[in-house]
Amino acid sequence: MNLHEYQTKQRFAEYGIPVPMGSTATTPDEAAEIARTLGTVVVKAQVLSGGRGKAGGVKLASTPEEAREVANQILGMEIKGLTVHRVLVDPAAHIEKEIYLGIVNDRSAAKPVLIASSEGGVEIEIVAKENPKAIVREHIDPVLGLHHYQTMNVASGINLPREHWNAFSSIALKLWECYLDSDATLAEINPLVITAENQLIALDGKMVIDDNALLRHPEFEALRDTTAEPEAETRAREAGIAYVKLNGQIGCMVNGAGLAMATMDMVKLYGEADGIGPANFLDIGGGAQADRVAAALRIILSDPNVKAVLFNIFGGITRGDEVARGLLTAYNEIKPDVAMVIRLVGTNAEEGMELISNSGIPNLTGASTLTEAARMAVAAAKEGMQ
Amino acid sequence: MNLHEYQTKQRFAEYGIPVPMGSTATTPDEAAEIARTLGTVVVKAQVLSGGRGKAGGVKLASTPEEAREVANQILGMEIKGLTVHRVLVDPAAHIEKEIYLGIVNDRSAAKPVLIASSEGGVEIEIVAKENPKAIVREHIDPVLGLHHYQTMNVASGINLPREHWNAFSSIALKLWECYLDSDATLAEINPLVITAENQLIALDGKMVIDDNALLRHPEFEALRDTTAEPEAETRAREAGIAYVKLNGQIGCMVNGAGLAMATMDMVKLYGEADGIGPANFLDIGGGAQADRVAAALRIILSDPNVKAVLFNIFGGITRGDEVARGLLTAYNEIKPDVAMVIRLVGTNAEEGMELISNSGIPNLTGASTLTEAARMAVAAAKEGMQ
Amino acid sequence: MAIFGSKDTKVIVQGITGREGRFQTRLMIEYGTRVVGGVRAGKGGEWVEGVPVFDTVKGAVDATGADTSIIYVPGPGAADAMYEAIDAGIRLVVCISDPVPIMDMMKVSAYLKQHPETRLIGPNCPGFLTPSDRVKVGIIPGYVATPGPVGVVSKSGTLTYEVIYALTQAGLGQSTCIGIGGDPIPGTNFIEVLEMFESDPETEKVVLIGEIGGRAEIDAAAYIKSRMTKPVAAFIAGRSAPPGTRMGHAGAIVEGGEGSAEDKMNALREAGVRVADNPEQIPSLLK
Amino acid sequence: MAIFGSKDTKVIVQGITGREGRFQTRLMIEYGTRVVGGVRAGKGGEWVEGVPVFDTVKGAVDATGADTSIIYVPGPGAADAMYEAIDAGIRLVVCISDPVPIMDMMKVSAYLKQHPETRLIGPNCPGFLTPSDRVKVGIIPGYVATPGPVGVVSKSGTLTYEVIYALTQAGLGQSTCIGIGGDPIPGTNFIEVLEMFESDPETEKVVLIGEIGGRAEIDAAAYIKSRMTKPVAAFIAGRSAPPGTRMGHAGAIVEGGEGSAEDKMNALREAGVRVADNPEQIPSLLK
Repeated sequence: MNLHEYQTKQRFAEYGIPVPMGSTATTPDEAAEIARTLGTVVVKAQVLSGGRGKAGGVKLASTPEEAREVANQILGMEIKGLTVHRVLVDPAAHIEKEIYLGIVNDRSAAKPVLIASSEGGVEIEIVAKENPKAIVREHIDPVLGLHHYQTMNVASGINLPREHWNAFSSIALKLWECYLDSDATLAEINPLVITAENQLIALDGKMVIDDNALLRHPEFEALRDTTAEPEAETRAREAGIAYVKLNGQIGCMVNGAGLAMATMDMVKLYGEADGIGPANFLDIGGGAQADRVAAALRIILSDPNVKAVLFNIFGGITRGDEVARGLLTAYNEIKPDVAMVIRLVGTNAEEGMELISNSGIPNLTGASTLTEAARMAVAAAKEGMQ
Repeated sequence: MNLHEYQTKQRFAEYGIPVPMGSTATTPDEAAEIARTLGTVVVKAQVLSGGRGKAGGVKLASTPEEAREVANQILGMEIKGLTVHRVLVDPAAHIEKEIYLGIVNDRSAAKPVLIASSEGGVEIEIVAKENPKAIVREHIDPVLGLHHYQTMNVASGINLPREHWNAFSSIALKLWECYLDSDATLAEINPLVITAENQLIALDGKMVIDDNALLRHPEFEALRDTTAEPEAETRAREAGIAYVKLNGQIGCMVNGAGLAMATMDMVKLYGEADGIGPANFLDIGGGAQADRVAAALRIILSDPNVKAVLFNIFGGITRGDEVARGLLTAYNEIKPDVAMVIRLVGTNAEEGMELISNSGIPNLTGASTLTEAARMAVAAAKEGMQ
Repeated sequence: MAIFGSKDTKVIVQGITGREGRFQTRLMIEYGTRVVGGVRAGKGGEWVEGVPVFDTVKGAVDATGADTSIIYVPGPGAADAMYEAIDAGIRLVVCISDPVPIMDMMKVSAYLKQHPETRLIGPNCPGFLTPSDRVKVGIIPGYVATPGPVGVVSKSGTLTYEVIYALTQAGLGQSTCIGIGGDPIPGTNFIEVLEMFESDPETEKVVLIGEIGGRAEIDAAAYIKSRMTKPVAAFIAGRSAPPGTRMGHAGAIVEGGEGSAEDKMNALREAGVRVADNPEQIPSLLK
Repeated sequence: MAIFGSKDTKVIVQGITGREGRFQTRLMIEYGTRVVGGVRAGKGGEWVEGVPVFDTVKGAVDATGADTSIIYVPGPGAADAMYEAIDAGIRLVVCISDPVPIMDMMKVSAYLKQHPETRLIGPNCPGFLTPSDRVKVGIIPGYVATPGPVGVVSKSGTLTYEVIYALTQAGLGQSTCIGIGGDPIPGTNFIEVLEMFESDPETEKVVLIGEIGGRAEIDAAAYIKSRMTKPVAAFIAGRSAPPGTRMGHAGAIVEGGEGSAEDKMNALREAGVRVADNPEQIPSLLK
């Protein structure tokens, strides 16, 4: 789960990391009101996407009136398909130098790693490619935590002026605490700036929370911004279904994440030549029952791009007859007119296929292999697009 | 540092371990007042020593008047040389069963170990000798801490009735938290009782805090009961000197703990036949300067049993001339009439011995080896005792 | 013994009293696995699916001599279950549980390094199955597999069944099939399994099924190139997944330009692996 | 190289800018030790006693190739200094600091087990000294020692000097003298040093100086009995100490009937060790 910049910085502030003392607005008037006490401000679009600056989502304003005007431009703007509903109005900083400081999990080492770079304000992946020597890394023992000397290794490694070491170390240690307590998989300050007043301050921040750990962090549910994601994803999550909207025409309903990806891949493999691809990733999970299948179908069909639906169910815990029943329930309710291709294998697959064929639904066809099913779905979508 | 029973149980209560809801009294009237609301009470001497029960320091009282009477008997009592200044008045429990639960550091494993026994109310060392099978141990990973399943291993290991497992586990986990946070080297509940009402309650408790960790636990200084130790030990601690009062006649001033013990051993070795032994353990520490030496001498001489003083200084960081100067300062102030034997070796030892011999103090003699010094001190003490 | 277990492997089920634990216990026993006990604190003395329940893993091991454990306890309690199995001296721990917080897994991983006598498979994995011995510790449906010379290792669950099923349909039986799970910090990784297949006399050919995210497949390619003699075929899921988006599995995300399916497929091809565009092609690549 | 270090041992001093660190650095250099750097975060670039100061151990190791470190930082910061040395790949860490909380040492001890390439001596110890190589890493006064065939291992500080001095006076030089410290959780224990003395060609006879508390001397006796061929003489301090009372050192306490001087002396005698009543007898027991 991604946190917005303003949410991240609020959390940083709770851990004592210095951040600009701004606040958020959802209307131009609110933005002007906030700017009144702050002097020159920077108005920043709050969307869960990079490249906000380039897209015109970050602007300076030297008066409250200007802040209103700029907020008016930014609010409602679309950035990488996401509508801006909220801006952060921060006092503008006098930047002397920008550095990067972040913590991320290193899968290979099975440890978190503290990463710093003398080149802040740029994406760390770009620095990693173009100037890898500017990056310093320190692995963190997951049980013992970050040691003070490690922050010193990093401060000296990025040639930070000595006078800032204590402040830098304190920020790094607090960032680790915040990371650990939040079950984060990423916490970064970019840029961490040295101001003209010789202070270190976290000008921008980003946090990603481990979805696997959300069960023990109910506090993050309240921070979830459902306006920042397609409505269908919100509904899917509430129904316990893993769903990601994509841009293709074939809706996919699959059990298992790996098989769901493979099914998308097949759709692309056989449809790419005709400009046809998967409309979504969808994993109905293990042991999915009729009502969950129906919910999943409704979610898939809520996407107007969908011209055909492909069901690929490999029964194990999931039973074929349950899936078929869910499908029929959903069909009778929605009566979709798109073509549907279904492939059931495994536990109770035969019973399931029998239910389907007995249903007499005209636009529902069976397939016996994934290849066949993908090809049939592509052909059907192609037809539907004409 | 040892905590009193009432201090231990207060700390246990802060961690949510159930303890009797009594409080302490320093006068019989206070004890009666406390007993008024508690029904039958048990009045317990608060001294830092085992065997309080046998010594008559723990008594039942069924009325406030009885409590006053019993407290009157106990307050002022001497138990193993320690005067009782305070009693704990606890409601009496209806005991169905007594068990033992403790945590202690296992040096060999370099880990804390959770210890439980179905035989509570007895010293665990005695159980360990007489019925070792009644004891169950679980080592605790010092970094990961105590796991829930370990408490289950212990609960089943001591054949605790299943209905008490949850309560037992919760108490064990809280005891570990308390142990860890306190930098304890021992935390024990003995007995942990199952009451007639089927509750688990920590009837008696003992904690020892790691002296090496006291620097980061200023909260324990306030709990230190200086009435429970010889006044000289209090003064020594304030002066940064390690001092333990013993029962012999020869005061010892030594630098280094090992050498201090060896010096005591020599005094005993050569004096035992005449009933002569060391009056104290005293380590003046490394690099001891004149004022610390003077303070140490005053502390040694405050013990009326001391008939001779033995100085054994092996110079390294500690300089012989500094020790000699401290000694002369203290001498001139106190003018003690006991015999003093001094042995200085190492850094600036010659200068030190010269200062001593030039001082013309009649009852101060030099020695060149530890053996010689111990023999001379024993002879002097023997003379002083006649 | 096959690479992870045999007819004689004695298995206990941690979390046997839960819905999933109970159901899978039955399926494992039906398949032929020697399930000797279950564990659930506070339920010691009960019986589930004809198997005795113990309060602790230690108690179960003492009573049954079990050397293998399978974990079905819910995600937030899974780490504790793993520590318990390690402490009790279990040789092989298979963790089915999902979701397990990544920080928990990093800590468990550090603990495992201190206890090399225990191997962990998972978490969030389907476990393993060896058809010739009729032993499965996990949730791979028994009917998809049949004895034979192909070793299958995968990050996935149902996609693995799909591939095993395709092999079986094509007359290619399996020596051992194992799912290592799609989480970022797996107990057992591709290379470790490939090493075992390389030295396993029952395995002649190997199938590797990977997916986007991380660099485990790249590392596996390097291992295959330098050390493996047996032929390997592979499929990587997620070519059509957009970067920066997690696809179900906690580990399935292309981040910072790393972990794309293309990179992995290229690395495997360079290592001499036959890489399939379609998982149903796998059997033909092994012939 | 003698058992812990030689003329070529490159030493850095953690906490070199403190009073004690600075003073002992001078004494080590005067004795002949090759001190190549010091460490104090924030003071990198300064010089102390002719030695360059670095901000971190890693920085010092990178610049000087140091393989040995001595720690003088105050007790509460000592654990962090030990982790830093271990992480920087230091081969031998000598920790003089006192007092170091016992819980800290248990955690460091667990970390050392994961990093067997690093040996720790101490904490709360005087370090070691090898007279033939004119190398000392620690605070044992150089003048008490002289080259020769006797290995000395001790829990104590000044009592060790006393015994070394007595040996030197008696014409018995030393191969290596080491104080392992009197704390309950020492980095290096008696047995480890005895093993090294047993296989060290420069050592012919061994002196062991123990004290009350713990069972390290009992374990050492078992080792001596079963494995040592070289003669051992010993002294145990604290025969006159009452049970249950701590004598200065954190470890020096007879607890629960364990750790008494008598028990230790008996165990050593049974192992064939000549046990002295008086530390000044030691030289005569070696003749």
